Amino acid sequence: MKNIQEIFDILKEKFGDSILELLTTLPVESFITIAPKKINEVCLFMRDNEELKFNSLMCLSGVDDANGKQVKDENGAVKIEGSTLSVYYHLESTEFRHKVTLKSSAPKENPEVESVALIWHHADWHEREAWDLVGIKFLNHPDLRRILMPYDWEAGHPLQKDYKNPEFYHGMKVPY
Amino acid sequence: MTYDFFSKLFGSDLIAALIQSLLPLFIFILPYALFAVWWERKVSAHMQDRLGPMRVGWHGALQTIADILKLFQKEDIVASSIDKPLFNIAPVLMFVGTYAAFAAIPFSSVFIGSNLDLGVFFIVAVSGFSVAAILMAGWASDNKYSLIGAMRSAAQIISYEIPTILVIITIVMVTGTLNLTTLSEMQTGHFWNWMILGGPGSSLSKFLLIPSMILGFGIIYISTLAEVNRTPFDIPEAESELVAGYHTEYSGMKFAMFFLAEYANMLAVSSVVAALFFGGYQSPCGYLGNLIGLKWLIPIEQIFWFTAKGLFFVFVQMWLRWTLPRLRVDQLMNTCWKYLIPLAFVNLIIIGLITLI
Amino acid sequence: MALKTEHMTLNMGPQHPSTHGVLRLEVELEGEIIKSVQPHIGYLHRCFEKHAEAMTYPQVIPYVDRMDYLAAMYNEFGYAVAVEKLLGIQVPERVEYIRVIMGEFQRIASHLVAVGTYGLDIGAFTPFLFCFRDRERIINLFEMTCGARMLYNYIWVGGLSHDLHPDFVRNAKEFVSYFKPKVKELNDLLSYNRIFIDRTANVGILPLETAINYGISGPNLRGSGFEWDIRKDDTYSVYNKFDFDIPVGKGLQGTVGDCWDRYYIRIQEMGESLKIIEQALEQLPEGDVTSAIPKRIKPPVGQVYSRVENPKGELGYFIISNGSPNPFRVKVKGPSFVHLGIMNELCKGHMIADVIAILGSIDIVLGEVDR
Amino acid sequence: MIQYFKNIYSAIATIFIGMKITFKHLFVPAVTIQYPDVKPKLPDRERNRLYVNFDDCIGCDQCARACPVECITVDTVKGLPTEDLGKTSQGKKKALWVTSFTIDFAKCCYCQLCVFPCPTECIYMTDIYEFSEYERSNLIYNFSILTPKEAEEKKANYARFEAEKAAEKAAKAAAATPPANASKEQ
Repeated sequence: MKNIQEIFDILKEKFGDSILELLTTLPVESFITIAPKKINEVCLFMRDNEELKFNSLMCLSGVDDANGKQVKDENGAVKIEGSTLSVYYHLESTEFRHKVTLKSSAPKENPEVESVALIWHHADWHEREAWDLVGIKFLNHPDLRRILMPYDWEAGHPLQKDYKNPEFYHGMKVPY
Repeated sequence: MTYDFFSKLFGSDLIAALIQSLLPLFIFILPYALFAVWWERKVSAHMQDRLGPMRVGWHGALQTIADILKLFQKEDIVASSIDKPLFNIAPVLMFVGTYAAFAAIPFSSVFIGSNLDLGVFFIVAVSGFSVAAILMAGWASDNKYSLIGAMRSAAQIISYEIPTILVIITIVMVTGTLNLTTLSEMQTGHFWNWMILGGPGSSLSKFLLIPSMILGFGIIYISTLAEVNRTPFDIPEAESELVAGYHTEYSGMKFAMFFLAEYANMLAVSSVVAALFFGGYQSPCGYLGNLIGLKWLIPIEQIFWFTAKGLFFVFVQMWLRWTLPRLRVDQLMNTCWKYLIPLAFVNLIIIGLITLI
Repeated sequence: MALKTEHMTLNMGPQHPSTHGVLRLEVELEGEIIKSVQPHIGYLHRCFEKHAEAMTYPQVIPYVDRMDYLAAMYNEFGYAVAVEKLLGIQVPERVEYIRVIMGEFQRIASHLVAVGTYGLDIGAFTPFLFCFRDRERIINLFEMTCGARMLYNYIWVGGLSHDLHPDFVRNAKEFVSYFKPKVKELNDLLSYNRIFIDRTANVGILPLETAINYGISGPNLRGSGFEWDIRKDDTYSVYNKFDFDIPVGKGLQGTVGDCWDRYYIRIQEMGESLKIIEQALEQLPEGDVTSAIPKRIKPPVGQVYSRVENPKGELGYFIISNGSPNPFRVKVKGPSFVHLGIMNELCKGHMIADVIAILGSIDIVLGEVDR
Repeated sequence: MIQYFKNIYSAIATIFIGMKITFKHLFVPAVTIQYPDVKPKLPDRERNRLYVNFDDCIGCDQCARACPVECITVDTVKGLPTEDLGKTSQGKKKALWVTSFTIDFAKCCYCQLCVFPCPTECIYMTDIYEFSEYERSNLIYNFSILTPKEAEEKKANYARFEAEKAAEKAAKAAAATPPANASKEQ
């Protein structure tokens, strides 16, 4: 059983700059922020390390942070620019019974995060969902397709905060 | 006998033959199918703490007629990519196979469609029609589920014919006849003369035969169950896997034909089993007609007993259906080739030895 | 001369009798043997997560009901636990007890559907209706308590919408004594039936390592022989006050982690749930169930991942709050969604009929898969 | 070889156990009822079609705000001070004309969230569950007792009243302050 500070120290020692920060000021849950291009290495280490053994990924969630500034384009539609898309990883070790939350953010213009689908197969569908709904591109994912929305949905990723419903989909009216 | 009556009445063999051949359909198979469908629904409902159909007629007794009327009105949906001739012939052929089997089944000592000397053999042969029909239906439907169902069904029916025939052979060895009327007549008197209890007489071999006959009955009952595609052997139409198997694409009256054939088939095999092992149309405890001296009552009683036995086995089929899960296709083959056929062979040898005594 | 063969692609669904909803399985077949299974989901997608962002915290609860509609009570339970964690409030003891009672009744109801429909998938119709007959009684209990039969909106953040009906405790006890013999009957009719065992034992074997790697949880994980139950291992509400066992798969009829094990875990869990209900009914404290409901739910900035042991597995809610009355992001980790992902792994090399057996044994609800 | 006969035995034995159970159930009375002829007894907390006791409605819009699917729409217009709008059964004085109060039961999810916030307890769920319709538009129930014409009239009344008040205010303001400022206010 290790707390998040100890886990952070282990990771910091191993990976140095890729481990960005530990945020403990929020109520309830603290998390470690990790560089998006290094997340797969960190996760593989966390799974296989004898002291950590995070063999189970509880949940993987994509979030649109919407932390940029709102810009109105020429049609009057609100766009959020300069914000980030984040992925939250909730890990657990069924052996040591400790849990940890990781976060990895990428700019919205180019949201590329390394995939962990080959480390925990569980992440496969969750990453597809994050791609589908939030629009995070997972590099080296074995099969990154839409999952909940239709395969040919062209109107973007619905869980982004500035998403607009299209008027029509294959000639069918979308808003009922 | 009825044939003679009609040929005298109309003076034409052709008309007599036609009437003779249509009689079982109208006085027996159709009413029976109507009854059986309702009965199955009632049996299943009560086994499951339900009521079943209750609205049309007494306890929903006319429900099947209402259903048939509905099926008549239904649009005959025909997909564009099917093989039309085969698609249309299949339900008819299916029904023909079943219906032809009734020709050789003795409903009573005087009423039998055709008293063939090769009765049992004939029934086994014509019931093979249904394989062709199912294959046709499955292939012509141009539906993957139908095709898989048809392939399964063909394999199943052909495999299960072997134990059926092996058991029939044991009966033939004991009795020396393939004629179902003769077979039934042999088992006259009381129920201890039935084949399941070793057949007529009171020799030592009769008692030795009893266990083998019970085993033989078990085997033939199971394999006929498989031949008519009833649970636990209903994998050709396994609704949870193959939607409806070979009749997925059929609707309206064509579907009704398959449906009718299924129920008629159930009775046909039950009747054969009853005729082989349970004295056919013979009463288990003597005839009322003999007792009060009314000879014409006996055939009517015989029809009653025959129907009762047939329906009892149909009931058991329903009972099994609403109790058991379904086998998988490889397990089905295992059951046949690893269990039923070896046992049937052993049974055949034992009975052969006993008859030598 | 080598024969040229071609694999057949069979689409099971979206309309198919045993896909438990609108699921499409693209099955690649070689004869009857399966080469691969590709699930296609999303036919029932109702944008739950998008909806939740536009609603206040209490308004999300009716939507939460509609995810796993066979275990709606437990979805609310999980949601309430998560938001309470975020708010940092304690709920009265009576509320916790009633939640546990309702949750365990819901577990029995959900397992009854799972077991019954599993029988139906295998081809046994009668156990299905027996299960629904018994489930009906549980639903009547719920209806008596909150007026709805399926989508309850009963467990609220900080409390409950109604107190128990005065007759509830008596009826619940009646149900417990009624239900115990029914489990035995179900076992005799289905679980130990030779055909059923043949169909399910040694089929769809899920090794423990694979199960954990795929994030499998709940009865499916326990079926693989791992004693893991969030009610005990990461306890919430008042579950630590009850004495109950965690059934694990032992491979009684075949290999550990086969379909029969997963099925039988559910049967055993119903018995354990009855134990919990009996204890909770005995210890039920008095109190006011609505006193702790906050007037305005406005959690502080923060996030929480909270999970409960839903009848189907680990139901996790990841809620981010930005301090407004609407959640900033609600992500649901539904057990069904996760479990469906393992279909391909389990089905390879089996036959068509086994796809149905495996799909039934992992017990999914499409409402939760597609959200 | 022993396994072979064990298999046969277990198959036959379990089949007979199952058949025994189903046979017993042939004689168990049915648990189902003949629905339209026999109706189930519903518990007193039954949650079905909503009903609005319109006499008590004060038009506070709380139910519409609580609704998660936005199936309730309440339109109100303020009453004139001279008008008597009546009282609720609890003695609260009404201040608003509810010009329309519609519930779209095609959207309603029967969650009861609208019932709790109501200050006068005038919206509640009944046990009527048979109200299917052939037309979707028939499922939109209007509970307001004002006819459209009356509603228009009330709206017009209030608009006129507002206008008069504004004019009065403007006149007052014009009278009290120097003209230069008055023009600015307008």
